[in-house]
Amino acid sequence: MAPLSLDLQLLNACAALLLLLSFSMLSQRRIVNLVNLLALQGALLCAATLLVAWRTGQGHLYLSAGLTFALKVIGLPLLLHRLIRRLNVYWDAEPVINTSGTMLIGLLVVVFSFGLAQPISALASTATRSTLGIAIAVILLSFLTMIVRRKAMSQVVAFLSMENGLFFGAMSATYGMPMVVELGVALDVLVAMLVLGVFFFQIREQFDSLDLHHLESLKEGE
Amino acid sequence: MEVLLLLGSPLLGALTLWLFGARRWAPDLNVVFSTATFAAACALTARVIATGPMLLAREQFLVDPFNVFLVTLTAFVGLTTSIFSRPYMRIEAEHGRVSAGRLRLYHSMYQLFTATMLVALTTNNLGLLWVAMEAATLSTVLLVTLYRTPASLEAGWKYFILCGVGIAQALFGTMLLYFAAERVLGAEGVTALLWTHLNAVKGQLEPTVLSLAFVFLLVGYGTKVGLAPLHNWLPDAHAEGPTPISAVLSGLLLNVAIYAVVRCKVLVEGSLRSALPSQMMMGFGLLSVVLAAFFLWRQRDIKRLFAYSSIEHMGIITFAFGMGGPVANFAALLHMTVHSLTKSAIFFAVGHAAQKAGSQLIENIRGLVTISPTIGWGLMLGSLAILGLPPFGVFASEFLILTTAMKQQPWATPLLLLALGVAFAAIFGKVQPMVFGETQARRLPHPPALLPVFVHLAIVLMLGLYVPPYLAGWYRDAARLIGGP
Amino acid sequence: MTTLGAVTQLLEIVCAMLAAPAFLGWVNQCRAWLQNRSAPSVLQPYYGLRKLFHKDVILAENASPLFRVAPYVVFGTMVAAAAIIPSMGTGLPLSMAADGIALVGLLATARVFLSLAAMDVGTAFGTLGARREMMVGFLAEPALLMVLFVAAMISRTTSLPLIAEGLTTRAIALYPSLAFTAVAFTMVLLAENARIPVDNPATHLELTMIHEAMLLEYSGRHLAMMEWAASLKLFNYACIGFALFIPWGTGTEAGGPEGLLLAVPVLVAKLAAAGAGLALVETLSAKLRVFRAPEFLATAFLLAVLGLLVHLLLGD
Amino acid sequence: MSFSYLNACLAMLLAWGAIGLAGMIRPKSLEFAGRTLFPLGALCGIALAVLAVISIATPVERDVLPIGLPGLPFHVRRDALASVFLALLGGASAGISIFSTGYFRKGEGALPGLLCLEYHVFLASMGLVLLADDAYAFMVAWETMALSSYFLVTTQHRIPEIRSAGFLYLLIAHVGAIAILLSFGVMQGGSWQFTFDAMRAAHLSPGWATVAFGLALFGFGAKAGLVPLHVWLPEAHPAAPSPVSALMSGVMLKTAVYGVLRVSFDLIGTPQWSWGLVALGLGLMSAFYGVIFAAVQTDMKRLLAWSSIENIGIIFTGVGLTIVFHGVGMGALAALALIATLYHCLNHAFMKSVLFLGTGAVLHATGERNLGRLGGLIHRMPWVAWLTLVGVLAIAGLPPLNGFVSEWLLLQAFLFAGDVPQTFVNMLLPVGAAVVALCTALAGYVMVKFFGVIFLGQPREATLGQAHDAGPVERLGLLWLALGCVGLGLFPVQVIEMLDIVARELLRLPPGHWGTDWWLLAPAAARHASYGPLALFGVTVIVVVLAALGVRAVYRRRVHRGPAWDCGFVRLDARMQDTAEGFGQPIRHIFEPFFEMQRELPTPFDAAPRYRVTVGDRLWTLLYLPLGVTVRWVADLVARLQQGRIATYLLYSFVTLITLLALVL
Repeated sequence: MAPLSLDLQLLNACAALLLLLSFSMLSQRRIVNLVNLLALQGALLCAATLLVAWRTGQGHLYLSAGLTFALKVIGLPLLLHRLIRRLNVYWDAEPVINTSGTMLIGLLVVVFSFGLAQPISALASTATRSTLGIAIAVILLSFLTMIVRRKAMSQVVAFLSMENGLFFGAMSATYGMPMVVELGVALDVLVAMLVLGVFFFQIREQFDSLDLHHLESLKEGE
Repeated sequence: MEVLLLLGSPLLGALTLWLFGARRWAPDLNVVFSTATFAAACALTARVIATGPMLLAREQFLVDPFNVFLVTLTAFVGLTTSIFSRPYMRIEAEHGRVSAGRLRLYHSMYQLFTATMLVALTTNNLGLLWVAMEAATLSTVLLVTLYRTPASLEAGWKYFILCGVGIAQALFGTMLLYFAAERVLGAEGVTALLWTHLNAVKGQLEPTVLSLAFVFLLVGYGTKVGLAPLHNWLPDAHAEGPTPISAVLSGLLLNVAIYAVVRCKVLVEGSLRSALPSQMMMGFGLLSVVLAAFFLWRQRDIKRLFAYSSIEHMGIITFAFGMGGPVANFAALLHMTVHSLTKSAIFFAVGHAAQKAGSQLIENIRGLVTISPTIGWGLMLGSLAILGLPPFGVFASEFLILTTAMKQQPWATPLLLLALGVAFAAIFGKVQPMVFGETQARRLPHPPALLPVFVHLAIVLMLGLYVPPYLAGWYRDAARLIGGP
Repeated sequence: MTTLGAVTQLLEIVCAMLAAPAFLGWVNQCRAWLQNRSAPSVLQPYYGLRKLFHKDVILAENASPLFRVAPYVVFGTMVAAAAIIPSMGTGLPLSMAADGIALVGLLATARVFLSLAAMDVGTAFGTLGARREMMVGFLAEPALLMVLFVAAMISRTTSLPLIAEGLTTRAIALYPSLAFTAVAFTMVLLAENARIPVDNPATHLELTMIHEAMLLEYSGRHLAMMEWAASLKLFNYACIGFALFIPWGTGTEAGGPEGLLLAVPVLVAKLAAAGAGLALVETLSAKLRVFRAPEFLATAFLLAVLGLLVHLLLGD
Repeated sequence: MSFSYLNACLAMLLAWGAIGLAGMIRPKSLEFAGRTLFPLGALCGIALAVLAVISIATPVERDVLPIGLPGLPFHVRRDALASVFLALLGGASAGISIFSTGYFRKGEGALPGLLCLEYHVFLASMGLVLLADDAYAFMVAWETMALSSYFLVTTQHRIPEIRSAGFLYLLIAHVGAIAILLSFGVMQGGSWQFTFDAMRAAHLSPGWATVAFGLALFGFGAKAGLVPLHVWLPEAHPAAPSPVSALMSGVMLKTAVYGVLRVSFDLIGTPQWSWGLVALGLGLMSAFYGVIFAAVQTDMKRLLAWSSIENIGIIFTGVGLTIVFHGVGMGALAALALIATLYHCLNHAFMKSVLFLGTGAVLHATGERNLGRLGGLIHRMPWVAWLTLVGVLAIAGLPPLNGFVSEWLLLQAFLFAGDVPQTFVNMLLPVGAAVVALCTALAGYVMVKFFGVIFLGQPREATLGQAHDAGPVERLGLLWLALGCVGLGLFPVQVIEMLDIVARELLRLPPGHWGTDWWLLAPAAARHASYGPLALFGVTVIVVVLAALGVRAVYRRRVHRGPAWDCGFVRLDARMQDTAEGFGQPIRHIFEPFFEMQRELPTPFDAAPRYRVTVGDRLWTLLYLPLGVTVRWVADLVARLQQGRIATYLLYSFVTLITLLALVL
């Protein structure tokens, strides 16, 4: 088969890097690094969006790329960094499952999500369809990250990377959602972050730590 | 026009109350805005009765039999709740549990929450639906943590994270839907997320994609419906927030979520032509009913108790929608209506009871009927209604659901029988000593204003014995719309 | 109803009332002979009744009207019972009004009133007697009923005269079921009439007595009525036995007046034999502990049911 | 609206409802609610009874009410079966309402107005149960009946026992109701086809028909207190105020019988004879179990409650017999059994009401319900005593009262069952007859204990001296019911000719002839069996009167009063009489395996010797406790799912997602 055009190669590279980042997030325990990784992810997402925009020449994608940049590369990471400094939570505790185990599970998840993406991308008309599997993988991996993390902060970072994965998926499957939706989603993400900010301080002033094991008192079973 | 008013009034209210929410007359303002909203809803209803379903604002908004009564219901319960919360929150403030600043937050968020729910109900755009659902979550998170107690913070956190993750799945599902739709409705995706258009072409949508999409949507919105095993946030959130919020969460938000699920189910079923979605919903429904019934057994906190009962009823509704068919759908819609009315009424009564006893623990609440007959009887009748005893409306829907289940899914009936029996024993066994029996507490000097409770119960009672023809008509049309085997 | 029927009816009632004490006397006489005692005259019971009638009545302070009514009710029911048992003739108009089941009901009524009266005064003995009487009763009654059922099934009717007629008119056949029930009936008869082995009419030893304990508070004419009723009960039971098992010789509608005349000596003969037999049984058997009485009666009940099953199995 | 008996009956029910609501106008006023409204209710009852009796012979009437669900308005229908039970409802409730007029006092739990509301709603809902002609109307009425009676039971809700009794009652009632609902679900004709007509039209496969019958038997059995679903009954009936107990035992239990008859003969239409055996077996079990437990009770209302279980057992025996005969196509016998059943329903309604009201009067006079502290009340309250005696003799099944008639009919039905095709059934039935006979005899025992210990003997407590007889109104109520017992006993032919119409209608049979004469009852033919209570009673009375007069005429000896003979033991006192426990001792001794007894026996050297024995229900520990334990166990297990760790919750949704995805792939 003919070699892929340059932009597509770049796009796939981005996708691959995204996946890599998710894995590193899965293993990373230093929260500051987590945030940086998130920012990087955002940047990659932005780049991918730009590529697609340039390739397909859809105006609104530029806009969404801009949004992504403003929000996920600049806005949120800065916010998070400030939070980290204010609340000085730098390290996450030992994850629930040890890193190698998590990695193994992550691998299985990736396989699964590729399999999942197969029928869909078979139908997709977009040039970027092959990356859909990666998008799903990113989503599920960040899901996994949320499960294994013990600090509120790192859970949030994982949550945001899940959002990234969603965006990437949307982009690669359908060149993004309708504008109104994109805007709405972006707004929601922003608000979510603000709410989170409030949250952290509330939690902090209650438990003077962001450790999740404080948040396990409401339960049924002993 | 009506829709504009309908959505505008709460948004405006949110804004105004954000500015003046701390004033002494803020609660009354809250009531005023809710009244306006309700009036708009009534006007809308009247219009629909007159002219039938309609599409507005370049098809972005849709009012059809399926959502019109839900809109009215939402506006109505929103109104009664605001009326109830007026004295309630005042007393809370007097007890020093909430500061003025938080009251401001409370009032404006309350209006915002109403707005988001109304948007979610009326929008024709599945993407917008998602946005509204997420917004509803965000606007209530801070309400759940209003008291800033450790428990409430924990509840809020779980609510935020679990629902956030869930809703993210829903977004992906929506995306897949869009993906499938785009291939049919053309690349220029203006109409591709409009439900009406999708419904028109649902036959041609790609089955495999839709089935995947449905899984994501079901898990996503199902988390907000509180289907087991995705329900874990629900009891915490409902129990720890201020009671008016518990009332609207249980009474309204769950309805909206299930509304979203059903909207999606219609499309998916149309494209799949297989029983898969129905079976999934029935499975989730049964699981929720049974698990909730057993969870009920061990509750010590009264609001948690009724939160679990909400899970149980959501399970019943989901199961009914899963069964499908004219009778089951009809029953499910009726059940949505009566459940939200009854459950909010119960929470009103519970709120006063707990406020009086100064505790939410069941063993601290005793002999209500002696302390204050209105609270006592309100709680007793409400619980009996929610337990499905006639002549209350809940019985009507459960009657239809059970008989239909016996005909269509007999295998499920033993489980339902078991669950309903256990739930009855659990709830009634806990409510009876709270209402009846001896108590040390002396009689309330002034009877609390529980008008909303009895208004709700009266309506539920009426629905058990007489359903207004146009309401029945909507139910029927909606049932036909939802379809099923 | 025919005049003959009316005549038979009256004749029977009168005879029963008059003959009952004599029968009791005869049983006692036989017993005395068997136990080598100098026997009282057959007429002894009559002397007893006469004496009692001539005595004043002493009522306990807290005896209620029920206590005073009871003797007459018991007596009345016994007479009514006698009126529907075909002792001499089967053409009894009254027997239309009450079949075998009703007869059992009548006897139960008598028992209930007797026990209530015994509880009325509220002495230890009275209640004790009442309790034991009811204990005996609740096992004896169904047993008797079952006995009747077998006979009823054989001749497809529950009316005693018709049963008797049925048996007489058919060719004589052996009914194994009847054998079972005959034994059961005898046991019931012993128990119901306060005879050894269940009760001992001759003693007032509180550990054992049942019937006498109930009568302790009675005196004068009330006691007389009770005693008389008791003898009537024995007589009735005997006649039930005859009707069910050896009805031959009783006058039927077909038989006409002469048959009725013939029936009298036959009945006397039967009674004599039965009395002797009864005395023999009583002499040979030992008194049971009261707690054993239920087992004794349960056996009777079982036998009766067994008879029923045997009948169903073998048919007639 | 043109007159029809149906509308008239509905009007009566409506009137009951209105009376109830009127009570809430002045809820605190006893004068208004108690003394004014209850007599009105009684009038409605009488009117209803009269209407029902007249309408029995009239053709079936239907109507549709403007309320209900959209596709399913309330259908109502009056046929002979409904009429008979309406007559029962009206007749019995009339007496009870009259009694209640004088009964309810100030400061007894709930407000008089509230009581009035609940009471009349209870009556009305029972009426609606009998008239309902679609599943929804039936269920609404059915559950309303349960609910209102629950509130009546918990009138004195301050007493924990009463609360738990009420809870148990409503729980079992509700579960039963769901079962009934499901059985309707099986019988329904299709979507929205919930009318009884649709069910009659629908054809069920034998398997489904059996399921429907099983569910119905479970549901109605739970309401009727059929063993082993009886546990609520001995708790709830004593807990309620006596008129309510009377209503529940006398009338409410019969609605369950009505339900079973309606479902098995009318809706399903073709009962299979094997079902009959089940009903028969359960019936006999209940009868026996009930009567032996009644014999050992020490609380007078509890005793009556257990005796209700016995009578329900006998009634269900009749039902089972009917089904068997009908199933094997022995029409005449089926009719006989059915009539015996219905007759016993009527009888029990009247006699049990008399007894419960009697205990109510005693309770008010003495404030005591423990048999061990009563006695000798016949002197203090002769009216109550003698009227209760009627009920006692009736329920003990003694001629010439009504209890005997139904027993007689039932035994006749058993007796002529000789030629059922199925041999082993053939062998089984006589044993059934034996059990019935035993139970009736035991009932006699129980009733002697009941009456003797309460009314006869010496008062066991000094306080009983102040006991006063019931007021005139209460006497009137008792009298009404007692007369009912006598009437039903003396005029069986007339009653049976009415019941025969039901049998004809329900079993689709040609009319049978039941009496050769207006006074002589002869079910099959006079040659087989006949019973003329009037004549029998007449003769007995004549003999008694003659004997009494004769004796008095001949021997005019005086009557002295003297102390009871003390056998030389001077200190003879009331405590030496048999207690209730003592009187029950033989039964405990004989049927020991059935009871769960804790005995507390003194040693010979006890300073203060103390004898106590408590009798427990074995089925409770064998069935219900394990059930509760299991549920709690499962609940604990389920609770483990919710450990409070958010990671776990996320894991749940993750796993759910993955599983479902894998499922659809």
